[in-house]
Formats: sequence, C-alpha cells, structure tokens
Amino acid sequence: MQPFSAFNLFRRALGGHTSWQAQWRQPSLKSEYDVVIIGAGGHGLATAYYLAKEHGVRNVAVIERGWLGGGNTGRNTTIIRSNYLFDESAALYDHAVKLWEGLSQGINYNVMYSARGVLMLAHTVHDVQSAQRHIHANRLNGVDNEWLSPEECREFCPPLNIAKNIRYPVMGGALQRRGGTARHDAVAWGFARAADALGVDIIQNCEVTAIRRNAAGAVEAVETTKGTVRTKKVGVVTAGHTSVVMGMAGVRMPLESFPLQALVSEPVKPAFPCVVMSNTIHAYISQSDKGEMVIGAGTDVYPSYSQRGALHIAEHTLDAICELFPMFRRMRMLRNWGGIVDVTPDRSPILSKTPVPGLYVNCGWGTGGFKATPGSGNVFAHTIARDEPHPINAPFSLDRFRDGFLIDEAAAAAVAH
Amino acid sequence: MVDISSDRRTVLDGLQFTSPADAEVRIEPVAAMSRLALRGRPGIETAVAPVFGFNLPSTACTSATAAEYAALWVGPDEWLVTAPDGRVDVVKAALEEACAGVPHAITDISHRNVGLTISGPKATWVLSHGCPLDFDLAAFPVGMCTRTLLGRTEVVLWRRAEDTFRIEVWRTFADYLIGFLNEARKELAA
Amino acid sequence: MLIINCPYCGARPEVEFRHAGEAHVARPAGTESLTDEEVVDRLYFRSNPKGMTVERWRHVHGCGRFFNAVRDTVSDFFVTTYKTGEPKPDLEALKAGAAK
Amino acid sequence: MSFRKAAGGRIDRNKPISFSFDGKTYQGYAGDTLASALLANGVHLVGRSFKYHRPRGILTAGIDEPNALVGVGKDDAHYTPNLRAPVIELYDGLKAESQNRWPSLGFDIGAVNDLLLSRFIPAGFYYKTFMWPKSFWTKVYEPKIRAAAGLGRAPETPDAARYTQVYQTTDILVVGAGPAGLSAALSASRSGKRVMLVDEQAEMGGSLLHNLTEVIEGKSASEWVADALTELKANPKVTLLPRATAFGYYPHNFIGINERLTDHLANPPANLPRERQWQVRAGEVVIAIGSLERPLVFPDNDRPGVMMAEAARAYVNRWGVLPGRRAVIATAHDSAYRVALDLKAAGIQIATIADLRGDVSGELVSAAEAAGIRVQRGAVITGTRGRKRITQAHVARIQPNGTAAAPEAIACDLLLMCGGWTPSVHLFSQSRGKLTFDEALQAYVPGQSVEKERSAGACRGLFDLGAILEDGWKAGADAAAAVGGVVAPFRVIDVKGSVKESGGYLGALPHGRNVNTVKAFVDFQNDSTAKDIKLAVREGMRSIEHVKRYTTTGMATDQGKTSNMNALGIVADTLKTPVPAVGLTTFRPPYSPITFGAFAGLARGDLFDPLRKTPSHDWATRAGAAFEPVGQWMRAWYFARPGEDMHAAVNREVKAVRSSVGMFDASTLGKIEVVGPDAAAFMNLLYTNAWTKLGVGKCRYGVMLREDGFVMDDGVVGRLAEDRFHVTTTTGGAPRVLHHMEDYRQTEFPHLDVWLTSTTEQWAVVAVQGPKARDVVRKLVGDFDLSKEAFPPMSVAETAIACVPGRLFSVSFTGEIGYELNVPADYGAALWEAVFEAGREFGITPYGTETMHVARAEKGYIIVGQETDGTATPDDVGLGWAVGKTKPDFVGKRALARPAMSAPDRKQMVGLFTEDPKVVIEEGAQIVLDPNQPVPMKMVGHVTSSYWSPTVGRSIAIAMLRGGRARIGETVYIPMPEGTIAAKVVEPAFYDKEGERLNG
Ligand SMILES: Cc1cc2nc3c(=O)[nH]c(=O)nc-3n(C[C@H](O)[C@H](O)[C@H](O)COP(=O)(O)OP(=O)(O)OC[C@H]3O[C@@H](n4cnc5c(N)ncnc54)[C@H](O)[C@@H]3O)c2cc1C
Ligand SMILES: NC(=O)c1ccc[n+]([C@@H]2O[C@H](COP(=O)([O-])OP(=O)(O)OC[C@H]3O[C@@H](n4cnc5c(N)ncnc54)[C@H](O)[C@@H]3O)[C@@H](O)[C@H]2O)c1
Ligand SMILES: Cc1cc2nc3c(=O)[nH]c(=O)nc-3n(C[C@H](O)[C@H](O)[C@H](O)COP(=O)(O)O)c2cc1C
Ligand SMILES: [Zn+2]
Repeated sequence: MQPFSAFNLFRRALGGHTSWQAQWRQPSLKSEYDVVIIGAGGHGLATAYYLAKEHGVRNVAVIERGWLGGGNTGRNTTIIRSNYLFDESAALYDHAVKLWEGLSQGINYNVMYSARGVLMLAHTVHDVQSAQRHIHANRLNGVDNEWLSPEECREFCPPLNIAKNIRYPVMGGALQRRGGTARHDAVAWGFARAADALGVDIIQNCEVTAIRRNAAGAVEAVETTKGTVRTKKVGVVTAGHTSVVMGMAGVRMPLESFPLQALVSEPVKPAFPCVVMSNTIHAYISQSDKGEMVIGAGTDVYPSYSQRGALHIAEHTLDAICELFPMFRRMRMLRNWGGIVDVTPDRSPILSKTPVPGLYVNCGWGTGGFKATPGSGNVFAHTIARDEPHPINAPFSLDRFRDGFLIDEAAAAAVAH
Repeated sequence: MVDISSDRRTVLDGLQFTSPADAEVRIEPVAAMSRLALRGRPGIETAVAPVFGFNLPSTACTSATAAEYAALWVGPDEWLVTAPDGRVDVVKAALEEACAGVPHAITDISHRNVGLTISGPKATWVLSHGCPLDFDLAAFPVGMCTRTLLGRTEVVLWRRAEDTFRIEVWRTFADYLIGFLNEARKELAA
Repeated sequence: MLIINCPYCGARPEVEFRHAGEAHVARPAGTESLTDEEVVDRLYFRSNPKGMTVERWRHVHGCGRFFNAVRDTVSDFFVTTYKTGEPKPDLEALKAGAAK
Repeated sequence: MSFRKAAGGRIDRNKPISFSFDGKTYQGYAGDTLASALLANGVHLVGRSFKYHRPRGILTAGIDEPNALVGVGKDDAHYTPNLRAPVIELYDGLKAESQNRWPSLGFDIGAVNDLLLSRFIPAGFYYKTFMWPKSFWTKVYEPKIRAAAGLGRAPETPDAARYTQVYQTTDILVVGAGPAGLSAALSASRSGKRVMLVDEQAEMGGSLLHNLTEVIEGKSASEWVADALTELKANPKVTLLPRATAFGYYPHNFIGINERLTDHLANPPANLPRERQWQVRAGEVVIAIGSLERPLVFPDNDRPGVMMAEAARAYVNRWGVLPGRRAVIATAHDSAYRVALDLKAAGIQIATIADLRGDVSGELVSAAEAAGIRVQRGAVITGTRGRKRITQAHVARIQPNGTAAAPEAIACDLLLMCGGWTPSVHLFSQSRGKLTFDEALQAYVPGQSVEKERSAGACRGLFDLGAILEDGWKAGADAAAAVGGVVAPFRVIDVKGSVKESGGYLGALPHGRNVNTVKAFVDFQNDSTAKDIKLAVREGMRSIEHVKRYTTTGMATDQGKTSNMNALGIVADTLKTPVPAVGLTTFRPPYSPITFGAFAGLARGDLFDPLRKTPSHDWATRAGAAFEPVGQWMRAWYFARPGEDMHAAVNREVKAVRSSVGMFDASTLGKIEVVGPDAAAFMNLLYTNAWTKLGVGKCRYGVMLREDGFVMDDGVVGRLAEDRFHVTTTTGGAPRVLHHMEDYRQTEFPHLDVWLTSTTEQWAVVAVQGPKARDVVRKLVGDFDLSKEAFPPMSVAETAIACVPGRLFSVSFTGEIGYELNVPADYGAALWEAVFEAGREFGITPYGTETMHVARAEKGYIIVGQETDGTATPDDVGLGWAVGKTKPDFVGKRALARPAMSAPDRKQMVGLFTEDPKVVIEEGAQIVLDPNQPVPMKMVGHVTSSYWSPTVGRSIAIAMLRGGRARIGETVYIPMPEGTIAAKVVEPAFYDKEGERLNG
C-alpha cells in the first residue's frame, strides 16, 4: 500500500500524480474463501479489515452488489456519538468512538473525524427528564454528556433560536463534545484500501443470490452473479437488505426496512459549528467540510426498498429546521436522497451468530449505525473469527428477542440517529 | 345550585373571522348545534328513518339532509348527525328507541366539534393550501362529505354549494385552523 | 405522497392513512395455546419482502377503517387493496399479472 | 462602454433600471437578467470558483449556470447566496455581490490555490494528508479547509419572507413551455380537460424566445408563442405558471413545483408570498423540459469570456446584448453555425469556427461559409489566454492519429463552445423511468416509463423544430386521450428554416500539452478537471458513482447539468468501455435548488404545530400560571404568586390540597366512549382488569398493555350503563390508545358489537381534590347525594353539574377525597370559575401539573411515561393486582407469561429516602450498589420521580430498581458529580399508605 502523507502527496505531485496506484485491486472472485462478507458498506469493510488485521484471517472476500460504500454508508448524515442510555449500547458505541479517534492514522486515510460536538435539544419537560437520565447513565459509564441551558446551547450553536415564544422552545440540550461527524465516503474507502492491502478481495458489482447449506445445515457456499464461492463462514452485513439475504439461508429476521431521507443545502461559508439534533421535532443538522448543511429527516412511515422518500417527510424536517434556525429559511435545497434502513423492534442492532452454523449477521442499525462503523466491524470480526461474540456485542444477539432481554433504546425515548 | 347553563363560551369567540380577503373567501362560525356520533350494524340505515325522515346515506362520502337533521357518512358504519342546538337528549332518546333492534352506539359529541363555513370564489383555493383532495366538482360534488386533513388538523369537510363548505373540527384545533386559513388567504387581500 | 385506494372511500392521498404493519399475522382465539416461540415470532419477526408485500393500512383521517393492501416495496406501487377479513390474494397470480 | 445592440431583443428600452454589483451601479432594462445586464455593461468577471478561486464569467443563459453565482438582497433579512446571474430578473435597486473571494473579486488571495498550490491539491487530496499531528485536524486543518470551501455566505438574520403551499389536481400537467410544451398544452387543452403548463423562466417560449430564423405556420417564433399563449390564457381550464420550477417527480404522478412570486419585483406587495410551492397530482404528465448544451473540455476552458454558443445567441437575440466583439467558436455540433450566423448578423466578428469534426457539411455550414465565416474542420482548442477575460484562443488541427498539431493563436474576446446537446432527462429519471443510451445521439433518452408520463421535444432527443412541435402536439393529445379527453386531431406544423442538426462530443479533447499541468475543466464550479477524473480512475474509482464522489464532479449547485456527460465520456475513454457500460449517476430532486422556506410553507410560528388549550387557559394566564407543553396541549404547570418560585408555589399548592382543597384542569385527559352490547367483553380484552362485574355507576383503574406485555396506558374507567363505558387515558396517549383499540376492534374482534368514539374534547374536566372537596362540590350538584355511602370513592354518575348535564366522578389522584366534574366543553370555562367561587370560602387553590405529580408521587401512583418507559410490566410498577389472572385472554396476556417477564432481577418500582432528607435527587439519576467501584459502574436502576414532599416534610423519590422489592430496607447509592447520595429503599408510598384519607 502506498502510504498517504503530506510528503507523498508532495512527491507524487511533482510527477503529476501519475504514480498513484489503485486504492484497492479489482480482483476476480476466487472459488473459495475462509470468510465471505456480504455487503461492502462501512461495517462489512471494517469487519474484513479487522478480520485480517487482528485475527489473521486474510483469505476473505467482501462481495458487493453495487459499488463499495454505495449503501447507507454513502448516504447518511454522518452523526457520531455514543451517549446512549443502556450500558450495553453505551459500551458498543463508545468502543466505536474510541476507534474513530485514531482511525485516520490507524488505516492511513483521513476520514475527517471531526469532534464538533453533538447537541441534542430538549423541547418539553419530558425531553428534559429523558436527557437527564441519559446524562447520568453516561457519566457512570464514563461517556461524556453534559446538560446545557438554553443560553449555553445558543453559545455553543449561535444560529440556534432559543426564543421562549416559539412553538417548541428549546429547554436545554445534552451535549456530547466527543461526538461529531466524519466523511462518509472516506470511511468506506479507507477501510476498503486498508483491507485490500491486507489481502482481502473486494468484489464489486457482484450480487449474492443464494446461500447454500450442507446436510448438517451449516453454510457451505454462496452463489453470486459472478459464480459460486465455497466458504464455511459468511457474515451478512447488508443493512436494508438483511431480510432478503438472510432469507436466502432460510432465516427470518426481526427487521423491517424503511426509507430514510437526507438532504443538503447549497454550500456556504462556515455558519454552523456543531451537530444539532432534535428528536421531538425531527431534525438533524450539521455543516460539512464542503459547506453544505447536511440535514436528516425521520424515516418514512411504511416499509420500502425504493431508496427514496416522500416529499411531505422531507418537508416536515425543513419545517423544524426553519423554526430552529430562521436565518436558514432562505438557504436552498440542493439534493434530497434516501437510503433503506433496517429497523429492529427495540431499535438496537443485531451482531450475532445465527441458528445456522457458519452464518453471522450484523444488522439492525436502523437510522444510526454509521457512528458504530469501526466498533461494529471490530467486534463482529471477533465474533466470526472465534465463533463467539466479543463481550461488547454479546448482548446484541439475535436470541435476545426469544429470551426477552431487549435493549430498548426506542422505548426508553432514545433518539434515532 | 350554581347555574352556569347560560354561560356558554365557544372557542370561536374572539377568533379573527373577518379579513381583507372576504370578497374572495369568507370564513364564518357556525352556531352551536347538537351532534351525535351514530354507529351501528347494517340495518341501522333504515331503522333511523322514522326519526330523521330519511335513511342514512350508505354510499361513501355522501350526506342526507332534511329540515332539522343532517347525516353525514364518515365511515361504513359511522355517521355524523347534526340537529338543532339543545335537542341532543331528545334525538338520542328517539334514536335509541328506533334502533333498538339493531346493535348500535350513539354518543353525544355536540361540544367536541365546532363548525365553520368557508365560502366564496376562492374557497377551494384556500382549502387547497392544507387539503390534498381534488375539489373539482366532478371529484367533490355538492353534498359530498368526508373526514380529511386540513393543515395539521383532522376535519370533516362537507360541500354545501359549489363554493361553500362546512368544516367540522375538534374544538381545540379551531384556533390553529382559523390561523391557517387566514394565513392562506392573506394573498387574496383586496 | 402515494395515492391509496381505500376499499371504502376510493383513491385518497397517503397523508390520510397510517401504515399498520404486516397483514395476516392473525391473533389466534386462544393466545394461551401459543408456544413461546410463536409468541416471539408474532411479536417481532417479519417477512419484510423486497417485492410484493401484504400489509395493513388504516384510513385514519378518512373513514377510519383498517384494510389490507398488496404493494410492491420496490416501486411502492399498490397492486390491490381489500377489506379486512377478506382472504389473502394469490401473490403469484398477482405477480404474473403485474409482469404483463 | 455599452455592449447593447441599438435595437432588438425582448427587453423594454423604455424602462431603464439601475442596479449594483459589488457596490458599483450599472444600468439595465426591464426584461434583463443580471447576466444580460452585466454583459451589456461589459462585465464578464462575475465570480470565483470553489477550490482554485479562478476568475469566472458567465457561461450560460439559464439555470445550468455553474460560474456566475452571486448573493442578492437589499439587506440580510432578504439576502440569498448562490443565485445564478442568468436567471436573476433585474429590478430597480437590485443589489448583488460576488462570492468566494477575498479581499475582492478582482484580487482574490484564494487564487494561490490555483497559481501555486493546485498541483498539490488534486481530487481527494484531503484524504491523503492532514493526519499528523493528530490534534491538528480539528484545530487547524479542518477550519482552514472549511473557510476556503463553501461559496456564498449564509444569511444571519431571520428571513423576512412568507411562503405558502398549495395542493392541486390536474388532468394534464405540461412541464416546460418551449415549442414542445406549448404545442402539447395546445392540443391537451383542446380536449376539455384541466391543463397546467409550468415553466421555470419568467417568460414562456423556451428556446423560441431567441429564435429569429425559423418561421412557424407563417409566423415568427415569437408571434407563434404569443398566439399560443393567448389561446391558452383564454381557456378557463388552463393554468399557466411562469417562474415555476418542477423540482421533483414523486411517486404516483405527484410533482413538486416551486413558483417564485416576488423576487423579480422591486417593491413586492406585502400580501404576496415570496414563493409558492405547488404539489400537483396529475392524471398525465408531459415532460417538455428541453435539452442543455454541453461545454467542450479543453485546457483553460473556464476563463471569463468563454461561453456556451447557444447562450451567446440568446444574449444577442433575446436581450440585445453583445457578449463580445470578436468570437471564436469551437463546436462539435451543427447548432453552433446558427449561432455564428446570428452573431455575425448582430455585428460580432466571427474569427473562426473550429469544428472538431473532420468532414462536416450541410446547409448551415454552407450558409456560414457563404457568409464569409472561416470554418476549420477537424480543429480543436488547445488553450486560451487572458486571466480576467479571454484574449486568445489556440486552435489546432487534429492529426490523423488523433493528437493535436501545433496551435495557432487567434485573438478574441469571446470563445463560444458547443459540445452538443444533452436531453434533460432529470424529471423522467426521477419518475423512475428507465433511460436508454441512444448511440446515434450519444445521449441518454427516456426509455420505459413507470409513471403516467411522456416526454416530448428536445428532452427526448428531438432537435428539429418541426418535429418537436409535432411531437409536443401528439404528446398533449395522447395525454388527453389517456385521461379520457376529446382528442385533438393530429396537426402537421409547418416550419420554414428548420434544419436537422446533428453532432456532439463526450469527454476531453486532445490538446498535445502536458496533461499534468493543464486544467481542462469538467465541473466548472467544483473545479474538477479532466485530469482529476483520470486520477480517480487510476486510483480505482471505476464506478461513475465513485468518480463523482472522489472528484465531486456533478455535486455542485448545478448538479452536473453541464458536467456529467463529459465526465462520463472521460471515464469511458479511460476505461476503454462504452459509455452505457459506465452508467450514470442518479437524478435526485430538486431539479434546481429550492428555498427551504418554500418547503416549510405556512408551518411556522404558531402554525408550526397546533397548540391545544384547555378551558381554563385564559383564566390561568390571568392568574399568572406557568405552562408546560404536553404533546400538543399547553397545560398549567404551577400558579406562582408574586414573589414565589416554582418550588414555593408547588409547596403551597400541595399543602392546600392536603389541608383544604385544590382544583385542577384535567380536561386534557383522553376520553373514549366505549359503547355497544359487547362493550364489557371488549374492555375485558383490551385492559388487564376484569370488567364484567363492574357495576353501573362504578369506576375502576384500568391498565392497558401492548401485545408484547408492556404497559401502554392507564386510566380510570367509569361504567355509565351496561353497554357504555367512559374510558380515560393519559393526555399524550389518547390518539395512540384509540388507534390501538380500533385496531383490535376492527381486525381481531370484529364480531363484537361495540363502537368507540373519542370524547376528549366533548368534556371539560375540573378535578376538585382535598378534605374540603365534598363541601365545594356539594354547592355545584344540587340535591345529588355526595355522601360517602351514596357516592363512595370510584363512583360515577350522570347528573347536573352547575345546572348543565354532566358526569360526576369520585376519583382521587392525590389520595385525598376527590371529584372530577365533567361538563360539555362550552361550559368548561364557566365551570372553572364556578368551582373557584364555590371554593373561595375554603381557600380553594388552583394547582398545575407539577403539584399533581408531587401529590400522586406522595401516594406512590405511577405516571405512564415517567415510571414506565415501554419496558415495564404491570408487576414491575406494582400493578400486578390489576391483572385479571383468571381472565381467559387480554391483549398482552400471553407475552406476559414468558419467563423473562417475571425474572426476579427485573427493574421494579420502589421508593427511595435519601439519607439526608433535604437532598432531592435529580430525576434520571442512576443507582448503584457499590459507590466505590470504578467507571464504568454497574448500574442497577434509575430514579423516575423525585420531589420535595411538603406533606412528608422531606424528599421522596420513586425508582426503578433491579430486584427492587427484595431490596426494601437496603441502602443504595446515587453517585452524582457533587458527591454520592445514599438512600434507603422503601415502599413506593410515602403518605397515608392505608388510604384513610379517602374515608373522611
Ligand atoms: C439518510 C440516512 C441518514 C443516516 N444518518 C445517520 C447518522 O447521522 N449517524 C449514524 O450513525 N447513522 C446514520 N444512518 C445509518 C447508517 O447510515 C447505517 O446504519 C450504516 O451506514 C450501515 O452501514 P452498513 O455497512 O451496515 O450498511 P451499507 O452501507 O448499507 O452496506 C450494505 C451493503 O450491502 C450491499 N448488499 C445488499 N444486498 C446484497 C447482496 N445480495 N449481495 C451483495 N451485496 C449486497 C449493499 O449494496 C450495500 O452496499 C443514516 C442512514 C440514512 C439512510
Ligand atoms: N439545434 C439543435 O440541434 C438544437 C438542440 C437543442 C435544442 N434545440 C431547439 O430547442 C428547442 C427545443 O424545444 P423544447 O420545447 O424541447 O425545449 P426548450 O428548451 O425550448 O424549452 C424547455 C423549457 O422548459 C423549461 N424547463 C426546463 N426544466 C424545467 C423544470 N424543471 N421546470 C419548469 N420548467 C422547466 C425551460 O425553462 C424551457 O423554457 C427547439 O426549438 C429546438 O430547435 C435545437
Ligand atoms: C454527508 C453528505 C454530504 C453530501 N454532499 C453533497 C453535495 O455537496 N452535493 C451533492 O450533489 N450531493 C451531496 N451528497 C449526496 C450524494 O450526491 C448522493 O445523493 C448520496 O450519496 C446518495 O446517493 P444517490 O443520490 O446517488 O442515490 C452528500 C451526501 C452525504 C451523505
Ligand atoms: Zn376510507
């Protein structure tokens, strides 16, 4: 792998940048791998990277239907935080945040992790109570999260409208300073390049069409549009398409797939210093390095694989943005797109072994899995390599629905992203 | 006993009904009236006839009226019945008797709703600011009634004439709704 | 905003409706008889198909009725809607019809 | 020096207009755009590019403009950044400023990026660097990158404008009012159906507005347009919307259209919205949005003075402006010859036409040559000169091996380019129709449709006017037929002077220069060049989607209108694959950028969300109450007297309830009337409790579960008759509960004869609570016997209250004697006042939700949503007693029987007494058993409710604690930032555990 550095950039610039190699190879599909990862999103690529890096499993293929990073990883609002309520969730997401903090250096790719602070607004007494509960739980879990008064919120985010007479006045907010954003594409590309360098084959434009099981019920091969691959271990990391892919192995999932929309404004000079989220009125906003306001909506309200959402959902989000930031009303929407998110009944992910030997699944991140990308890949690689969960993901088993030990971030009034 | 029976205050008091846009669209409050939610198994449509003088409309989104009464189809086993103010107990009793043979339910909702009339050449234009239905006469003929959305409130909309609609709305949403309609017709100000 | 054909009121805009989950996940008369496994399955596991799905909607801001629909989750286009209690349509036949 | 023609064009020379750009005042005319007026004043340098801060001029005459972006607005409350000069209509006093430059447009420090740094900052450079030292990213590098990026500045003052939205249904929607769209609208409108015709521009006519050559049915193009519009305007079933962009094509023929009403006016009428967003449901759609001219990709193709050929023709013909005096025209398409002829006729010298094609001929070429214009066949531009305005174009012959020979420098102040025409398939593609690649055209055109739409004219690859007019006519007629209209007969539209034109090129041109140093721009605004795209491909970005994201080509504010096809050509060429094999990026809404405010529409301020007020709202406001929003409701929180804070007010209110009497507006509680012969059977299934035996006139506290066994809602239910229950729900839960009940009623238990009606708003409710409650209520109910024997706690009666027909409940949520007085809502305000009067002699005290919470917590009553969070079973919160164990079935029963639902270490509701009675724990605080353990600590529960209890005279708290009931008597710890609080686990009832007070 050609190292990325200012020096190398300078050196190769002198040669007109003609000597840069491909960031990943275009390998052809081999007939057998130790592990096949289905889905080259951030989670799948990170899984492959950590399999190779930490577990010495290098004969790995990541098989991707389209282009790597083209799923939700490439279409999300990139909010990163770990101030989740339950111990299990806080541990999982904070594991990720710790990895984010050194990720650019670790994979030698600037993923632009920007700890700009994530401010979650409270608009009702109930919101305040819920935020306080999170803050206290986070503190005892060693996760930073602090309460800001409306005035402090405004100081942290000057465009914020804290007028008392608006329909949903800001009653304060919970701020996680270590939270922030990262460049979505860079995350996928950085992991792809680093995994490729360790020998992982990333096969794009190759759709998995079947998962074959042997007489004992265990995984023996996957069939793809580029041929059949023998393997004893398959990790399914296909986000919105998990029900479809798991169905190929005959496993029903506790999932529904919903469209989730995001949009960007035209780019402007720096005008928004942090990330602001309001779950009560459904709005999420930050400004990207390029200058667009990146805005997220709530999910559309019926399951769909159409990868676009309805106009009225996006509108509802912009209503809220315009109330909270009335100076942005004159800004203009540049592009509005959708992704397909897979949602579990308790809004917590599944990182788990399955009833099928050799089949592992990483899914259910819903509207909020980008933030977990490195942590998820890290513990999922452990699960696949050792055939047993890492302590951090043990609670996130598929069995929890049968056993009744849900990790109900939704019911506990946690927020979506 | 303390007597408040003459101290009736509607939520429409004090709301802004007049507007410089009145020539194009008028919005007016409807006086108090009796309202009943009438539900029942098939057979109820005809069972009520002795009370109302008509059968309940059984075609979706249609209404039937006679001198004192109106019955609006709002669901396959649900009608919104209106009668003059102060008659709710009498009407209810009469209906209970007439419907005795058919399983049914009658609930007084006289105060739950308030009524508005919106009329004028631009009435459908203003309604279209909050309601996605097609107001072309072919699609929404005179006499048609339906529950729907208007802005962020649920309403029952009933076309009384080509350019006149009755709006029934839950009382606490009236304030918002008038504000919404006023804002929508602002541009029509003469 | 989709147009949804309410079996009672006809074609109406999506905002009048509320999606109400997978259809034909019947609740047995005696829930006692369900095994734990079946309980969990009914509660949490969904077929979530890519393609034709059979689902429930309620015309909540209209006639108030729940009803069933067959919809293609890729295009979001409705294939048919029908009243609650009516049998589940033959999806294979509908697919064949849609393909034409 | 004026570059305005003496005559001609569609501007009104009788209406001069003055405007300013970067502080300098200029003159233009009514009908001008900012771009045409600037050009008329000889101003070509208008903006700076995104990354390299290169000087940029006006490239186009339309919405596809990537360079000439400016900020406009008389003050900050009216300021809009990033507007495109060619589509800004001029009005008197318009103030525009250039962007992305410092200190000035003419001298921009940021240009070092171009002059010195550009070789070090190729596509994606930031991914490769800025990683060390680690802390520098957020502190140093990122702020610098951000400051350099962005374009205009965001407004800082709240927007002064209003916006509205309107839904509309039409039979036929025609998008685009060029020849195709006008013709479609004509035939469609003759069918008797409702037709809407929308166009993004101020004037309808599209390309016909600058077409002076062709003669349509014996009329000039502009006469033909005027006649068509006259006919359409006269038809009452036709709606014409100029200045209206169809920005999004949503499922089921739902089209978002943004109409701009005031931006072109110097003094807009106050009652007009700035923009109106139309959401149109169309039976059939005709897409007639034309095509976009493609730039040519050659070195330094971005200088001010480089312009699209057809744009120059539009400036000359439509606005009477000469964009230069001496032009070089570079083309790969016949249409540039028409441009050359028109420009020459206007007095612009045509230095040469450099045509890429070696063997070009035809009517137009002959005409050009006949007019004395030099035509160089097989020629290419290899470079240009002139930093702030082009001075030279370098024209070279393409050699047989495809490379460029040594160039000839040709002086010019205008360089026009035409790489061919790209059909605008944006809306078709958004509708999810399938595109096909037309090899002959080298363009994507609409293929298989999904929605009920059809494309007509240039947007489907037709480029000859006669054919376009006929195509439009047919599309309109077909659409009319599809919606059942009368079909207009086919019409042959005679066009004179129309020539079938062809040509086109995709990708970068040969230039024979050092590929590593020249910049041949593909995406002008985002400064992505041919070599950036090649670098991306070299680095493994082989999917066009990767190329887009790595180089940001097509991601600028024009969304690739000028760049996408050339990028595709370069990728295809680099990969040696055919264009269609590379694919195409996804077209997404909006077609062109749309104001946020227009999406928000009326939903702002008070109209953002309905606010529901209780009957006592005005009274409470006058009494100085503080309010809290609960769902859409606004409820009185506490009634502070002068000098009191919340704490003091609540203490006083609680004491009054305990010692005398208090009153509370409980109207917000959800109410559902459950009626029918099977009402009790239905209640048995929906609530955990047993209802069959509840006597008429009696009440019971009911608990509702979800099917998964967790507590969903609770409330008091009164039985009014055998077949009639008055059910109450939590304030926030009312709609959810009704929906849940309807769901079971209709789908699972349709055999039951029972119906549900929301009566929340029918009844106003005043709760009167306290030892003197009976004395107060007695004054309001006449002869009604309120004695404990006749009307014990948990009774209900339909009786007159203050002489109006009411429903009287004896229920207590405070532990004191209590009544809830329900009257028809119109009487609510009067009742509130009457109760206050009746209670005056007892010092009756109005109280708010906070006191209600404290009083119920003193009794250990739960609040759903506070003690429960969707993971609590009835037993967890001490409501096991309410679960009818012997009932055969109820919703949630089976799920409740799962082993995990009764595990001993579930969180259970307990009370907490802090060791220091003065300490009130914060709600939400977490509980541990060992306060000295390291972080992360093992948490065993959390505090759900916590108050100072004026009654008990100490702090009280309710908590959900793992295995809590078994821990009663133990000490637990609440580690807080200020120190650890120790608390004893107690029963969750702090006052009058035996309920003696109700017997008073
Ligand atoms: C609009 C939006 C906003 C969001 N905002 C946030 C946010 O702010 N913060 C946050 O933390 N999260 C956010 N999320 C969620 C986040 O994007 C996802 O949870 C996360 O990116 C999932 O990553 P992944 O790698 O699991 O899935 P993906 O990136 O979706 O990768 C799955 C891959 O599997 C491939 N695949 C599917 N089927 C097959 C098959 N049969 N064969 C081969 N390959 C297949 C897909 O093509 C895809 O590339 C958002 C999501 C969306 C849509
Ligand atoms: N010489 C050539 O080869 C060549 C090439 C291209 C076009 N043309 C000429 O251009 C014309 C093409 O006619 P046409 O009618 O197809 O196109 P047109 O360009 O004349 O008209 C399209 C109209 O659609 C409007 N529009 C575009 N997108 C819109 C949107 N999203 N919402 C609302 N309005 C939108 C534009 O403002 C424009 O007025 C013909 O006159 C043809 O001769 C010629
Ligand atoms: C954080 C973020 C920022 C984006 N910024 C831009 C942008 O500046 N310009 C743009 O055209 N698209 C932008 N996009 C959107 C992408 O162009 C694209 O719509 C998205 O990745 C989904 O892909 P699709 O639209 O091709 O399906 C951005 C996307 C994300 C996730
Ligand atoms: Zn209906």
